Amino acid sequence: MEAIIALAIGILTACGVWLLLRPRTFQVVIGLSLLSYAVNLFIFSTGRLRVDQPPIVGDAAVNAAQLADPVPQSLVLTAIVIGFATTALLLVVMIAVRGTTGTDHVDGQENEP
Amino acid sequence: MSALFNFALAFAQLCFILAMCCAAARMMIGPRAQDRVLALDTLYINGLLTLLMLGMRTSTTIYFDIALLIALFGFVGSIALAKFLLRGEVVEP
Amino acid sequence: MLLLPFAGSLCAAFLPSNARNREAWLAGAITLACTIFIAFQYPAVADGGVIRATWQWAPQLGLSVQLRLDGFAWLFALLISGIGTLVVMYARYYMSPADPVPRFFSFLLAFMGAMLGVVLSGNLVQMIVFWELTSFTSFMLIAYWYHLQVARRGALMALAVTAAGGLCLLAGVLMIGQVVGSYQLDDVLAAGEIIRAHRWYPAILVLVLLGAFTKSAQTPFHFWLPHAMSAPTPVSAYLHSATMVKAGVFLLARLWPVLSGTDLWFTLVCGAGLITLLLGAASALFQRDLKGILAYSTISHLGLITLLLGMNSPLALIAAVFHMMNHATFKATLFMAAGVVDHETGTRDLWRLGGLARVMPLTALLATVAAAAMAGVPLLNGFLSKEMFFAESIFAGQSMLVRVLLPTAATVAGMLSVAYSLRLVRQTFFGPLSTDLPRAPHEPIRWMLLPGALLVATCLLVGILPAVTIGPVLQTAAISLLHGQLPEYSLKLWHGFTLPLGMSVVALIGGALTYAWLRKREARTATNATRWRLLDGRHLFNVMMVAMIRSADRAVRSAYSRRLQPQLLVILAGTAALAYGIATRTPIRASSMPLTPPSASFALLWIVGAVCAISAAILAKFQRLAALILAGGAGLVVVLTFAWLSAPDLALTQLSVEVVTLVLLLLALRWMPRRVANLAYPHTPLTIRLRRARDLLLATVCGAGMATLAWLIMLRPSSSRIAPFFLDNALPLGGGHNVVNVILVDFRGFDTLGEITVVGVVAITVYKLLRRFRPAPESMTPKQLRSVEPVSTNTPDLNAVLPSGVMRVPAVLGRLLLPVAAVISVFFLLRGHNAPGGGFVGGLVLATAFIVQYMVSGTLWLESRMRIHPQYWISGGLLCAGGAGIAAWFVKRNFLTSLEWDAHLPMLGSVHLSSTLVFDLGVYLLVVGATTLILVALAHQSLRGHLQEAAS
Amino acid sequence: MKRIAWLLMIGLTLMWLLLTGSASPGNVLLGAALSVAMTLWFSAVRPLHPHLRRPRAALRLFWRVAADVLRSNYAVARIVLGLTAKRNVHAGFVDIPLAVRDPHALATLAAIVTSTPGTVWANLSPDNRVLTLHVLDLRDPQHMRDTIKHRYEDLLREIFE
Amino acid sequence: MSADMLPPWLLLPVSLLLIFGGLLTLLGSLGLLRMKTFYQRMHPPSMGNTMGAGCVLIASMLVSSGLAGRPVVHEVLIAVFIVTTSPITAMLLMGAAVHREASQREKREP
Amino acid sequence: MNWLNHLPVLPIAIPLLAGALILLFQEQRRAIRIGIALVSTLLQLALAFAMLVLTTDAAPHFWSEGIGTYAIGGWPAPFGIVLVVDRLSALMLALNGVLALAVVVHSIARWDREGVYYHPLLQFLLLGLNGAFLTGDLFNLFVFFEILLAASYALLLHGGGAQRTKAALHFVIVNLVGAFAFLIGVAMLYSVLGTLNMADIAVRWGALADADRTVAATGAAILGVAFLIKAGSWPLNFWLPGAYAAASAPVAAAFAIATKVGVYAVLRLWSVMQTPAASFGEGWLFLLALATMLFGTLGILAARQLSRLIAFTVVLSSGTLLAAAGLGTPTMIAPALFYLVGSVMASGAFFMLAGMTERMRTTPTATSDPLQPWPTYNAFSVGEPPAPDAEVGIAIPAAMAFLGINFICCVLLVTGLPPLPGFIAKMALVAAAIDAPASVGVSPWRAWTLVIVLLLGGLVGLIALARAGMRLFWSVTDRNTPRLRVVEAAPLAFLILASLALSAAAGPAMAYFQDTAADLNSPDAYVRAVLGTQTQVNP
Repeated sequence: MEAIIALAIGILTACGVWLLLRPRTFQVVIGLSLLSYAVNLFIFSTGRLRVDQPPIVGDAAVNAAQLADPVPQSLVLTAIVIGFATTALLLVVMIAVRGTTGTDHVDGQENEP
Repeated sequence: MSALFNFALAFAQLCFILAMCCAAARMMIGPRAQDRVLALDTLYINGLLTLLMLGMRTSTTIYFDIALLIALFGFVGSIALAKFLLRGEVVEP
Repeated sequence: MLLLPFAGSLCAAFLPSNARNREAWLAGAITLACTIFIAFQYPAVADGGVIRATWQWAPQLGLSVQLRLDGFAWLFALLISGIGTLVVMYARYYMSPADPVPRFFSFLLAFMGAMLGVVLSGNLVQMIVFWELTSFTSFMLIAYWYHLQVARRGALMALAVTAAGGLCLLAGVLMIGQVVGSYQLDDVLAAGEIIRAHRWYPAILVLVLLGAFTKSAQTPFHFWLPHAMSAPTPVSAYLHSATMVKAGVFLLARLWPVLSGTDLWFTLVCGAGLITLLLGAASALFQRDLKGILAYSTISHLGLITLLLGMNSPLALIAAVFHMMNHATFKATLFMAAGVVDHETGTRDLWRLGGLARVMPLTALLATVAAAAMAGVPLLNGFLSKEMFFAESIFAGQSMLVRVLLPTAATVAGMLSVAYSLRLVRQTFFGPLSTDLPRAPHEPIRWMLLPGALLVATCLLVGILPAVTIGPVLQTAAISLLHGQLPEYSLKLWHGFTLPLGMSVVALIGGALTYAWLRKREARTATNATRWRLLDGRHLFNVMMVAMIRSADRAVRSAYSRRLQPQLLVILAGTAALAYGIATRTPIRASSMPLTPPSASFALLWIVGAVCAISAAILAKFQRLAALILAGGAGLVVVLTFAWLSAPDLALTQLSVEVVTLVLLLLALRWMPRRVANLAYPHTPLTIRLRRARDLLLATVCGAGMATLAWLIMLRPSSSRIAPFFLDNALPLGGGHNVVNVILVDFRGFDTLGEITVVGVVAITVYKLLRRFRPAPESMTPKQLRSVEPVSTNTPDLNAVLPSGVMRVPAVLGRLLLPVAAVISVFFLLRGHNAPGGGFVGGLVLATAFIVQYMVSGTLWLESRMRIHPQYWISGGLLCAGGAGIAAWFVKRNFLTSLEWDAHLPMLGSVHLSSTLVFDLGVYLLVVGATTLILVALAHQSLRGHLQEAAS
Repeated sequence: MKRIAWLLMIGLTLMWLLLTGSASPGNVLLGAALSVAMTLWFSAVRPLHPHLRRPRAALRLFWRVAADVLRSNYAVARIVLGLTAKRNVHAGFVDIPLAVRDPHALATLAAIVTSTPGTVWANLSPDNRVLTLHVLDLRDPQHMRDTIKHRYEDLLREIFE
Repeated sequence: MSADMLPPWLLLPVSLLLIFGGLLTLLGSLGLLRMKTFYQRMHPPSMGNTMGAGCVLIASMLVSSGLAGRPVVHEVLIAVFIVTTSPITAMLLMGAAVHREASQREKREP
Repeated sequence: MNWLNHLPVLPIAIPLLAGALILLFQEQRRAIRIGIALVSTLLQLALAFAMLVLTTDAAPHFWSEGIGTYAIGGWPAPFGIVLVVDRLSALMLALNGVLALAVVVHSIARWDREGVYYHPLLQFLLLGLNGAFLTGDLFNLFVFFEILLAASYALLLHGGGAQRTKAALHFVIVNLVGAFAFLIGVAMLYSVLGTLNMADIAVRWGALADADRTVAATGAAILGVAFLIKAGSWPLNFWLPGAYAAASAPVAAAFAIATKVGVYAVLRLWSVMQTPAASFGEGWLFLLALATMLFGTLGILAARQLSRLIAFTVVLSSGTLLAAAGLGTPTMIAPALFYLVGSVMASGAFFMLAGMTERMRTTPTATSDPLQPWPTYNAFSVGEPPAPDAEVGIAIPAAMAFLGINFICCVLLVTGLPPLPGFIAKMALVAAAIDAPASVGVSPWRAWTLVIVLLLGGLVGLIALARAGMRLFWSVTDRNTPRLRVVEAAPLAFLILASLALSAAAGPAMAYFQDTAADLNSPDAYVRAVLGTQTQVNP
């Protein structure tokens, strides 16, 4: 499991970074969302992996050591929400730039070779 | 008997995941946008079923809610895409 | 007393600009007051006494404001304020009514105040404060006529040079402070040996000298002074006779006991002084401009003073001080006279002037006398100091070379000064009366001459009876400088036939001859002048300026890019490199920890994920929609992963976010330009391929790095310290089974509060931005709408119960969804505390239902029947959540403490209410509002497009 | 004066009970209150309500559809597995004239058609008279028309109109 | 308690349902992958949507009822939702497909 | 109830509620909106100064050792989120308050009518800043960073126009990447330290095994990158000049402190990690800082447009602060703080001034054209803000003189010439740097380079600004004296006077800063105050 998750994080990061370095705004947006997946998984992974032990305590006292670490989960939740918000903002700025400058290049003008 | 049950769980899960693989493949090769949309829809349904598998394995009902949400909103993305293909914009005046 | 001028300058600044008299009276009164005040301090300082007044400023930094008035300072203060008074009086008549006088007088006063501050400050740092102030105010004064480009240039030059010097001085002084341990002048003066012995001494000396030389225009920093001549004449008269340029030599004299007495000092100071002396004198000889001559003569005289200071002998010091005063008096007079000439004739060109003595005899008289003093004619003060100078130059040097060099140089300088004084007077006032003058010259009104007259009177007095007039004063100054041990010296007109006398005689005659010889080749002086001009640094300075700016520009352009990609590249690469560098410093041993058994299905799942991600990355350029769909697939895989690894809340949230984001991206995609496969480059050029390779490399590196980090982290046992607390106390203390949710709304509810604030802010930002959005024309109506199928580009009728066309049947089902989704969202909201869910998910569910309505039945139709006021939802949500936090105050609990009420209702059993529920309700409301606001604001854009089309 | 959508309210309350999985009076009350509130709130955007004439007919329809779903699943599975290699499968569109008008009836029909593999709702003419289906394995169009008309449409009209 | 200690008479049908549903769904997606034209591809996934999902839901219902000791039928909701929402997707997709085929055709021979 | 107990949370609660309240009112009801904004800002200022007093051991029985803590939700320190007010926080809060008041008042003149939702967004910006300064929890710091970022995106876009939009795009993207770096760093720290509370981090940092320490150090370094991006350190600051130059005057003024949040975070982290070598000190921070200073200096020299020039001065000041921190000597911190206060007020005032001088051009800068109202107004019932009218309000006399004098003051402040605090700060910095090799044993060449760059920066800045000033005021080309209203002129004067007061009160101020530096240098008191407080866990 750990290896799979690590690989997954790696792949997502790589794709995200690659897209982040592209010149088109839309590519950058997609890249950022991929990157945010990667980062969320990364944070999540710092709580170590647990299968089938969601941090939901029953009325009976549970052995806390068995349940998954809830802290990274709450952090990831916040991160997801904030990521969502900023992605929305970025999108809108993107189309605003596109509207005002007429191009979808990240610099607002085509400065390709 | 429980062995059979566990096998059935694992088997079904594998099936669903394989189905997801097919859908993903279709999604990748296309060739046209509507194929991809259809594949995404299928992917969602298969994901739903996978979740139900998880739920049965852990015999908790918490995954039910996620499945419910997929059932309720998995299609929203699809229809948004479809409408985009159809009309060129998602929300018309 | 020090504050007086500043206060004056302030109130002068705000007087109306036409009130010349009031200004003048104000300024005159202030300066006069200062003069008299200072004058009356004399008894206190007469015999080496020192007046001190200290206020603590920042003792930790060794900063304290101390006014320290000893003899030398007194002398200078008197000079400054006295000549200040005269200059003010003079300026009153010099300035033309057109000029905005307030600025002039206010800065003049400010400058005077700063100057006084310099001479009076008993703390070196404080002295620097005033020092820089003089630079700044003089800048404003020189650039007074800022419409002249010359004035601006000169001012900037002066400012640059002197400020640079000031900074050097600052560094030097701070070093002194480090060495001595205090900035107090007294302590520093006491610590001369320490400093001279310290290994920093050369550095200190050089820095201080740089400061002084720049200020008092020593070669090679002299070039700013002549260009400062574009200032109004009173300013030049003030700055270049008594004050500004004297500040440097004042400093040298001040620190003379501390720094002098070494060979280094001798070489540097004497060298600079000597060169300046000769150079200034020589180039003064070839000036055409009246003020030019004066400027260069000032330079040369300053060089003379510096030279005197450089000879490590007390007598020289005294001579220097003496000459400072003399120079001040006669140079001020000369400037004023020049000003008068300029004022009356309208030109300062020596070749056009001439014979003015007939029309303005008084001016001529004054100027002549002053010039004579400058030339060192007997019976005038210049003579005395020059005699002393000659005498010193003989006795100063140790080495043979110096013994010969100095006197000859002195004599030559004397000759030259005589020559240019002659030239000045002769060509201005005598000879045939020039005819082609811009204005008909005539004697100015008396008041304009009075200051000059007074000064000339002083010259004569001092020159004739030095012992009675200047003697005691000089003595006081010398005492305060030398701490009592006074070398015997005599101020007498006649010392008998001594070598100095001979030298002066030689100088006088030689000077006359030089001038006569020069007259013959007057014609060719122009060429000579050009030769001299090479030494004038203005050209140099400008070149330097331009070069500096150019290079800065180039450097910035190379070290900086306005484009985004390089920035991101730098950031990512830098981060990666940094992490690598630190992570590999000590090898991280993989600790053995029982790993979770891998599962085939999970691996397959992530194969799906990888496929989606990679193909999204590939397709994102030309097939946006495909990339979008694939990213959605990857998102779904992430959702499943969360669910699989027992994080149901994450799965829920990620899922709902997925859906909303997808719709968002689609809404935005409609405004992006269509991209077709790149036509510009049939085959991608090498540069681009290289860039792609580079990016690919970086991407791989980052991915590998992240993977390794995650792997390493997951290999070591969890060391969480706070997790057990949460797991144990969620139910007993937090009152919820779902630990994550309890953390979110209770343990770390503050994070959630902030997070929803972010969402709200973003939402109103989106709205704010889209209000001003203007879409690109070609994407106004998508091509599908222009194509075959008849669709409602015109506004649909709002009374139809169902939309027509394709959306007819979907509308039926879609609308059924809204109430259902609403109930479900409330369900998620309410049960969140005990099972996955919560306000955020609930809110997203409702918002999604709303957007579905927009999709199936169109904007206008929907909004004609139902109004959502998202910004009220947002604000209400914030207030609700914040209120839930504040409510705790009223029961004396901390912010966001959760409160519970158990109410027993008849036949309903107990109802459990908690403030965390209210908090979550706030989250819910805000999320609904924010998401709807974002989506709908985007959706409205197309509506806007239609409206604009309809308008056009 | 628009009628109150009792059906919807009841349905929502039922859903609530299913979700929460408890039938305590408080819960029932809460669910009912929610359903009423939501129904009223959104009544403006749902101008028309279905009204079931014959619930029993609906039940009959349900069983019928279930059976068809089973059958068509089997058929499609064969096709996918290529067991029908001997006979070449040709998919195609088929137009079906419709008599039913009620939108909800149409919606139900759409659900039925979609949920039976092998037939997809392709298009409905603007005047809802002609329904176009896409059929995976189109042996004879007429048979398909009859199926739709007699197996479903009659029942639907019975139920909704 | 966990699911595999339910009585065998419950586990057997559950297992069978699971296997059957899994196979059906897989078939459906395979069909999605193998079919030639888009219109043909539209059909197979609905197998997963209907029978596959149905079987799994019934199974899950049985299991959770067995666990709870009383009939738990909330999985019905999922079924209802699927049935309600899938037509919308299908219709719009078909519409889009038809429309785009048409536009592409007219682009090909104007 | 005893409001004093809740003192630390008020600077966060007040702007939150104020912002939310303002949202409730229509755009047309400016009076109420402005009123709420002003009241909230004044309250924040007052609170900040109250804390400033309290942190000087004024009430030891109340805040022991002058450090106040506040457990949010009543959860004890390592578990819940704790707000901590120590000297540094209080100082930053007060600075923020002063600047904020000036900005709010200044923008009443015209800027708040350039677009909707100006005041609430400003309040949210303040919320983010205050929170970032107050919180004692690493992840909570991230949240507040995001708040202030989100608000600053909005404010940067305020006024519209292609320039701003383009700048905003870069701003957003770069800061998103920064946010990711932040998250990764926090996660790594948590993975080995198992805690998020800064004091707890300080405690557990020492007790780390080597391998864990390496992971943590890496995390800290990545975190540092995030902070440096915010602080505008070269080469991570390409976005900064564009964004700051494009922003409207009051917004840019408000941004003047936003970069210092990064510096604050660096200082805080450096303090709690307590092993500079592990996280920051190992040279690269100092070198980066030097590079930043040089970059800023060159930029000042090369800039052609005043606002851009000022943006580069912001870069310069950030570089100076980082260099002071990066030299790794406690003696540099106090002067650095002094410099921070001075430079923030200076650049704030300067941006406002630039905004006002913009209007001296005969062709005023095109802000934004009114659009025809479109349905979203009535759909969301958001009123169209009244068009900005340039001529209302009382104009101040002698506008040019006023502008000129203030320009001079700003120049003196920025370039560190006497008598304004810039000089004192610079002098103190240079003195400390000269002293450093002897006393703390920093390698001399570092200290001396710092000295040289410091002085050079001042000189170059002076020359460049003098040229700019000439071009601005003395170019006799067509130029119309702008009508300045009191509301927009007063804040400028207020800031200038405040800085004058600072330099007049250099003694006590410096004493306070030295205490602050001492606190930072030994976080024991901090840790004790945070982890020692056993606030009752509510049953």
